Amino acid sequence: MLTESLVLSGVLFSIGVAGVMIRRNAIILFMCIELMLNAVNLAFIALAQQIGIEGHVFVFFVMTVAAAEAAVGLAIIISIFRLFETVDIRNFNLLRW
Amino acid sequence: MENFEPTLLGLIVLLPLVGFLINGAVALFTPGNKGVSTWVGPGVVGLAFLIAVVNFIGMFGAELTAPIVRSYWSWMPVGDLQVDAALQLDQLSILMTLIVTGVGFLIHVFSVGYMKGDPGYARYFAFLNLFVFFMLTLVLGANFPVLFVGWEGVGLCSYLLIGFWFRDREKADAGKKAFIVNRIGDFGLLIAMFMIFAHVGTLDFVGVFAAAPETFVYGGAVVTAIALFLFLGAVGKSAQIPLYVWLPDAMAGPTPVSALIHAATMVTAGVYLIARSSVLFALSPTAMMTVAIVGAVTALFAATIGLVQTDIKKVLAYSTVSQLGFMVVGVGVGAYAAGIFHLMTHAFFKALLFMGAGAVIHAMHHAFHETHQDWDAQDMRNMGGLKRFMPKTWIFMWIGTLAIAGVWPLAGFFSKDEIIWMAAAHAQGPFEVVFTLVWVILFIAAMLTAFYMTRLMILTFHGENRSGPGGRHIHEAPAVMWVPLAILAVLSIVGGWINIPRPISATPILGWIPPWHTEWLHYWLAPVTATADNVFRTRVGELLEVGPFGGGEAFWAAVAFMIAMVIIALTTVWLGKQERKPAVETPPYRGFAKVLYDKWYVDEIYDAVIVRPVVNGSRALWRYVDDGIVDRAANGVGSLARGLGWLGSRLQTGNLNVYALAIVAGALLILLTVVGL
Amino acid sequence: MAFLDTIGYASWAVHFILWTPLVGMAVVMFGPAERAKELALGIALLVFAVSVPLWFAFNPADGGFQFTAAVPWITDWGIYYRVGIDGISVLLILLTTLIMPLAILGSFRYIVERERTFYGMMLLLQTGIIGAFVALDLFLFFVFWELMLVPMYFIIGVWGGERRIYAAIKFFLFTAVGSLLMLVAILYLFFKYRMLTGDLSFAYLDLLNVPLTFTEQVWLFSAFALAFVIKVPIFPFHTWLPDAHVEAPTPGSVVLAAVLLKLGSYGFLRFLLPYFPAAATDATIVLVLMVLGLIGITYAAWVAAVQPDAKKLVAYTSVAHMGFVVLGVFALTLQGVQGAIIVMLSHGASTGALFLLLGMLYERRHTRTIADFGGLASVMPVFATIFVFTALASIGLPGTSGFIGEFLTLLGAFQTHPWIALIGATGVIFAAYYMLPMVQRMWYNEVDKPENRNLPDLSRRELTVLVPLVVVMLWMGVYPKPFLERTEQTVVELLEGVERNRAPVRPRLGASPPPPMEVVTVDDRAMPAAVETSNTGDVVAELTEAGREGEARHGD
Amino acid sequence: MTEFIWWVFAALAIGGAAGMVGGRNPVASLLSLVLTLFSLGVLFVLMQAHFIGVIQIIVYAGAIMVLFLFVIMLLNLGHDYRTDIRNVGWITVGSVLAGFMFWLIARTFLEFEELAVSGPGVLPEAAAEEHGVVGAIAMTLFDEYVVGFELVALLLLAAIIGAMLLAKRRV
Repeated sequence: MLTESLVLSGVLFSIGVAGVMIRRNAIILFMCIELMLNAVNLAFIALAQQIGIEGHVFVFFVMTVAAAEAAVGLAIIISIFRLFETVDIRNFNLLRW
Repeated sequence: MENFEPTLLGLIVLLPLVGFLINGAVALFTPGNKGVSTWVGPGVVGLAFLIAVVNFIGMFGAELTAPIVRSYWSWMPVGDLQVDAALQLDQLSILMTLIVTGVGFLIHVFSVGYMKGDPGYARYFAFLNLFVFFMLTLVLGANFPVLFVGWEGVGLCSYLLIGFWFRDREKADAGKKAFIVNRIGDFGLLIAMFMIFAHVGTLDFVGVFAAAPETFVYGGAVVTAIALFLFLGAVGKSAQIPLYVWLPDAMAGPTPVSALIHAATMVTAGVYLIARSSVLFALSPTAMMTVAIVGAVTALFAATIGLVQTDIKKVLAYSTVSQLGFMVVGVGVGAYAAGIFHLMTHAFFKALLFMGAGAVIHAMHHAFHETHQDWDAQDMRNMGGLKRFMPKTWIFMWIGTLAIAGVWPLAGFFSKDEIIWMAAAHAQGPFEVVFTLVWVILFIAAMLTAFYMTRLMILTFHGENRSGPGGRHIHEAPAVMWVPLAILAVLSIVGGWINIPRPISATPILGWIPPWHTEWLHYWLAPVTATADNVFRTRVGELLEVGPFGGGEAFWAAVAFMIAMVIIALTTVWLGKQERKPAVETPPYRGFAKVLYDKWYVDEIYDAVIVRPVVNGSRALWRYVDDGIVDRAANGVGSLARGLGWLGSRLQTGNLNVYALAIVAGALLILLTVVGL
Repeated sequence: MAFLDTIGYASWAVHFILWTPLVGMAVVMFGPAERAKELALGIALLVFAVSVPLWFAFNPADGGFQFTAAVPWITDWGIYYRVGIDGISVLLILLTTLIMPLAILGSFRYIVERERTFYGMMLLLQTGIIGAFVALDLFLFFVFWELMLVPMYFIIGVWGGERRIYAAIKFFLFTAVGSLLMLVAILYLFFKYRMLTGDLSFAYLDLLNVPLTFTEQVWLFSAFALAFVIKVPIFPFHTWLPDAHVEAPTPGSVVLAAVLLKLGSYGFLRFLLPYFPAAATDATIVLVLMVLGLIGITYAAWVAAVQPDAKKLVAYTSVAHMGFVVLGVFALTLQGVQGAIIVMLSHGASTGALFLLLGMLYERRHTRTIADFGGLASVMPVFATIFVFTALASIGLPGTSGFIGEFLTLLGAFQTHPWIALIGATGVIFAAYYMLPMVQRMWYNEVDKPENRNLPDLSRRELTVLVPLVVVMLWMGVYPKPFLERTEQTVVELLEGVERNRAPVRPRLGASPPPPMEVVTVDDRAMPAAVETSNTGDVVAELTEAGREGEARHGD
Repeated sequence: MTEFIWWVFAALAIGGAAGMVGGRNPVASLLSLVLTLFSLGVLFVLMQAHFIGVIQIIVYAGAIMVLFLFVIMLLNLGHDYRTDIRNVGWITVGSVLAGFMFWLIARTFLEFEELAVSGPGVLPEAAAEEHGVVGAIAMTLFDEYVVGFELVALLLLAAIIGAMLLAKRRV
């Protein structure tokens, strides 16, 4: 099932990539990122079968980082929402030129 | 050579420096303390004079054939260049030292009276002492750089003293002008030094002059260039055309300063330089011709301006320029001894005339001050009939006038006529016509001298007094001022007797001068000028005995004397009859006289042709080149970077989707380069 | 001398002089605020006191480096803390240590806010400058070279005038641009050396032996030269200087003019000539540089003459003076180079003093515009005396230091480039043309502004600042032999080296057993340093061994 | 049987992902993502990663997604039905790039599979036999990666504090 798993991981990753590009809702962008992380996790797990248990450890780390990221990211979204009353990314572009 | 040891040679130079330090300290910290300056100022110069006299007497008996060089410390030792702080004692330098310290001492004494009551009394003596120090460095220096120290130093003192009353903008301007114009000459001297070092490998007088005849080709381009650059230095310092313009303005300084610096000593430094470097000039006939022409033209040109000036000091100033022209011709035609001779006599009678004028101005100034008259104390139109109030000054100044006009047996007769004659005697070789012309020009200039000096005397001392109410307050100068005048008057009479030309001493009436050696100065200076004389003799030939239009030296001297007497007499009669009014009531000059009065508009021409273009050019360079191009280019680079940054910043749209797209595209690019299509 | 031996002066002096200001910076920054100036002055004076014996301990007969030391720093890249002093740097170090306390003392009244930081920056600047003068490792040199920018940037940018930010950024960018290219050139030399020998070294004397083709030399020369000509500065890279000077506070201007600019010309002598002799003697390159120097002399003088701001005027005169340095250096004659060094020192003293004087005037009148003054000589005679003297020294009056420098540079230049020296000598005329009108308009004429009527004359503190500089100017003018003596041997060897290596590719490296590349001139007095130096080779070998072993372990 | 289950959940995962990207309502998107994550958890279990699979479901599909849900609810975004999907142009470009990326990834993975690499480490099955399902990871985690583990703990702590600070209403 290795090949299939890897290809599946690629599919999920690409969907995530596409999502980041075509959605404007900050929370959904976030979800797309989570999806990409999971796609990578899948690849780790699949390869771990052949290469070793370290793959699992890495997934563990990825998950923790993802959790931390989600917490901080969502907090940021909340404060942004407080400021702009929306989570549409078109509205917060203070950092442009 | 006898065993002659110079006595306290360094002290001659050092004493005025000490005087400067003491007076300077007084001026800065206790400006009111005049007692110290009164004694220290003239005292140090007097002491230096005494030491110089001792040395002179020693040398007199010793018959030196080579200069005595005393090296004090190694000044600029850099590889081949070994310049010592060294002094050189020889016949020329001791003579100059005597003039500088002797005349200088008298002028210092005179200044005690003249500057009494000036708040800058101590400062004045500090500068004056400093000047003497630098002047002695100039004449005693044993190499070109040490000479240059003195050279620029006297320029500095001249600057400081011309601008002594610096609150007056005109006076400060005059000082500045003197310094800058002098620096043009200094530039020439610098280049000459560089060339000498490049070709001879040393800058010591002894070394250079010994090596010069072998090193340089006679009449070659190199030695001509060196001589001409040296001459540029001399032109600047000795106020020759085209750099004479600073000297008349320099009269803004206190009158004793004019006497000391701008008549007796500093301005003659150029003549000294040429005499000192006689070998180099002798090797280049072209340079000598140039020197002679410039000197002659200056002599005539300045004399014409002197004819109509109304400011007593201006007349004397142009007279000085004219007389300097005579000296320059003297050294230019190869008659070094004659040039130095005239330098010496001129120092006597011009210092006398200036200080006499100073006494007059002093008196006029006080008189006008008493009556609160807002009249020019230096304008001769406001004087007249002063012989009644100032009889001593009147007599002394007449002596000076007769001396400068070349009346036998006064000093000027011998020295000036020797120069005139020498121009004729050198009228041979490749530039015969030129020297003949020079001789004629000098003759005319000498006649003009007799006229304008007589005019000065008539306007100042004779006729009715035109000082208005101030006339009643004019008094004779105090003793401290007239005694130096008296001494100088004696010197102006007998000073010429040391060097009576042989043909004249052989002439019946003119030859009657009791105790003095014939052509003594020639013999005295012979060791210094020997090399140059040799060059001339071998390359061109012996001096002529007969002038271009026939007649020998004695003949032409007699002619000149007659003419001078006639001119003086005629002028006295003619001007004595004229009606005159004070300056305020006199109409301005018209026609050619106005051109002369306005000095041929040379200052205006210089202003338009040189000064203004330089200033405007500077301003344009600053505004348009420095700010406009260079700085704008630098800032333009900055703006360019900013512009590029602006362009790049357009990529920062602030839209996360675009960023995501960019990230993906970038990641794809990297992937592509890693794995390929 | 004996006393200096007893205390082992030679072994620690350089390090002490170099690092004490840095330590002092920490002391000042964290010390009491109200004592900051006294502390800083004390430290600067201490450094000066320690540096003075260098004058005596330095051996003029030795043209090489003295007081050397080498301590490993980043050995993986062959970077050492290598320092040493030769005839070119010894006087400049002394100038720096002399100017610093004076500049600090001169800023007591000028600097009123953030004093601790200011004096800390001044001391940091001192370390940077001295570091650049003593560094014998190109990496170390570069570090110090850049280190100087930081405090200077802040000194101008924080305590400067109205347009201080503009001036500070301009100063920083100009200098940084030049030095970046220099860094590239340094790395090129480094890698070329590694390629040829397999060794890693930034040592000055090692990289000196890198053989270079003519083309390489020209490129590297240009890269180094750009850094130096901007610093010097030479037309047309000079426009940062007037702005920086006008905006900088007095002490900043003083240090900038007196010492910082000298680093450019020091770079000429230290790097351009010995490293790239073929390029440095190439007729075209020399001509271009000399003409630029010439433009600096004449053009800057003209532009200076019409400046309404006295400080800007003096800033432009700096450009003119440094033009003489360029002329002297690239004349490649002993007189020229010696003269250039004297001009550097003289300019340090005279222009430093002028900036101090203008700063003192600014403290009194809060203006620098020449037209705002007038007739001050009658109000402040002592001030006027010193000002006029300094101005005259600056324009090269004989008997002052300026003359010796200008005379020797022009004399030296005349030997090789008579026409250029001829035009350069017109600088003496233009010098009078820019300086005297300023002197006149400020000090002479009538006192026509009521504000100027009651200005106090120099205080005792101000006199203390100025008198040493006046003494130096006079000393160098009247008896410059001790100065010339100390630099002569080094300059002679430098010029001999240039002459010897004019042929583009130097065959020294590889072809024959290399000459002792580590510091050759081990002075007996520099005992501890000497031990270290002589062992440097072994140390390097050991370190490389150790490194390899380490790598091997990693491989397992 | 295992293979069949794998395919079913693989399909569910893709479907969930697509639903998330395409869904208009954030809540619907979120629930689709939960579906994907749950499916992945199952897949993990199928691939001998029992421990990770369980964590995936508990932590990811459970805790993290609930956090997302909370936020969506908190911000009251559920009712906003205006689409936030970009126009056709963006969809085309995005899809093409994503597809291209997929192609590159898949190709790389396929090549990788051909290499049939095997590492030096302990395989999950063997480890699980020796130490049990949890112990297999624990042995590695607390032995070789203990520093990283501790750092991650710190990271989490920092994230918690950071999140609190950020989300806190400014007083």
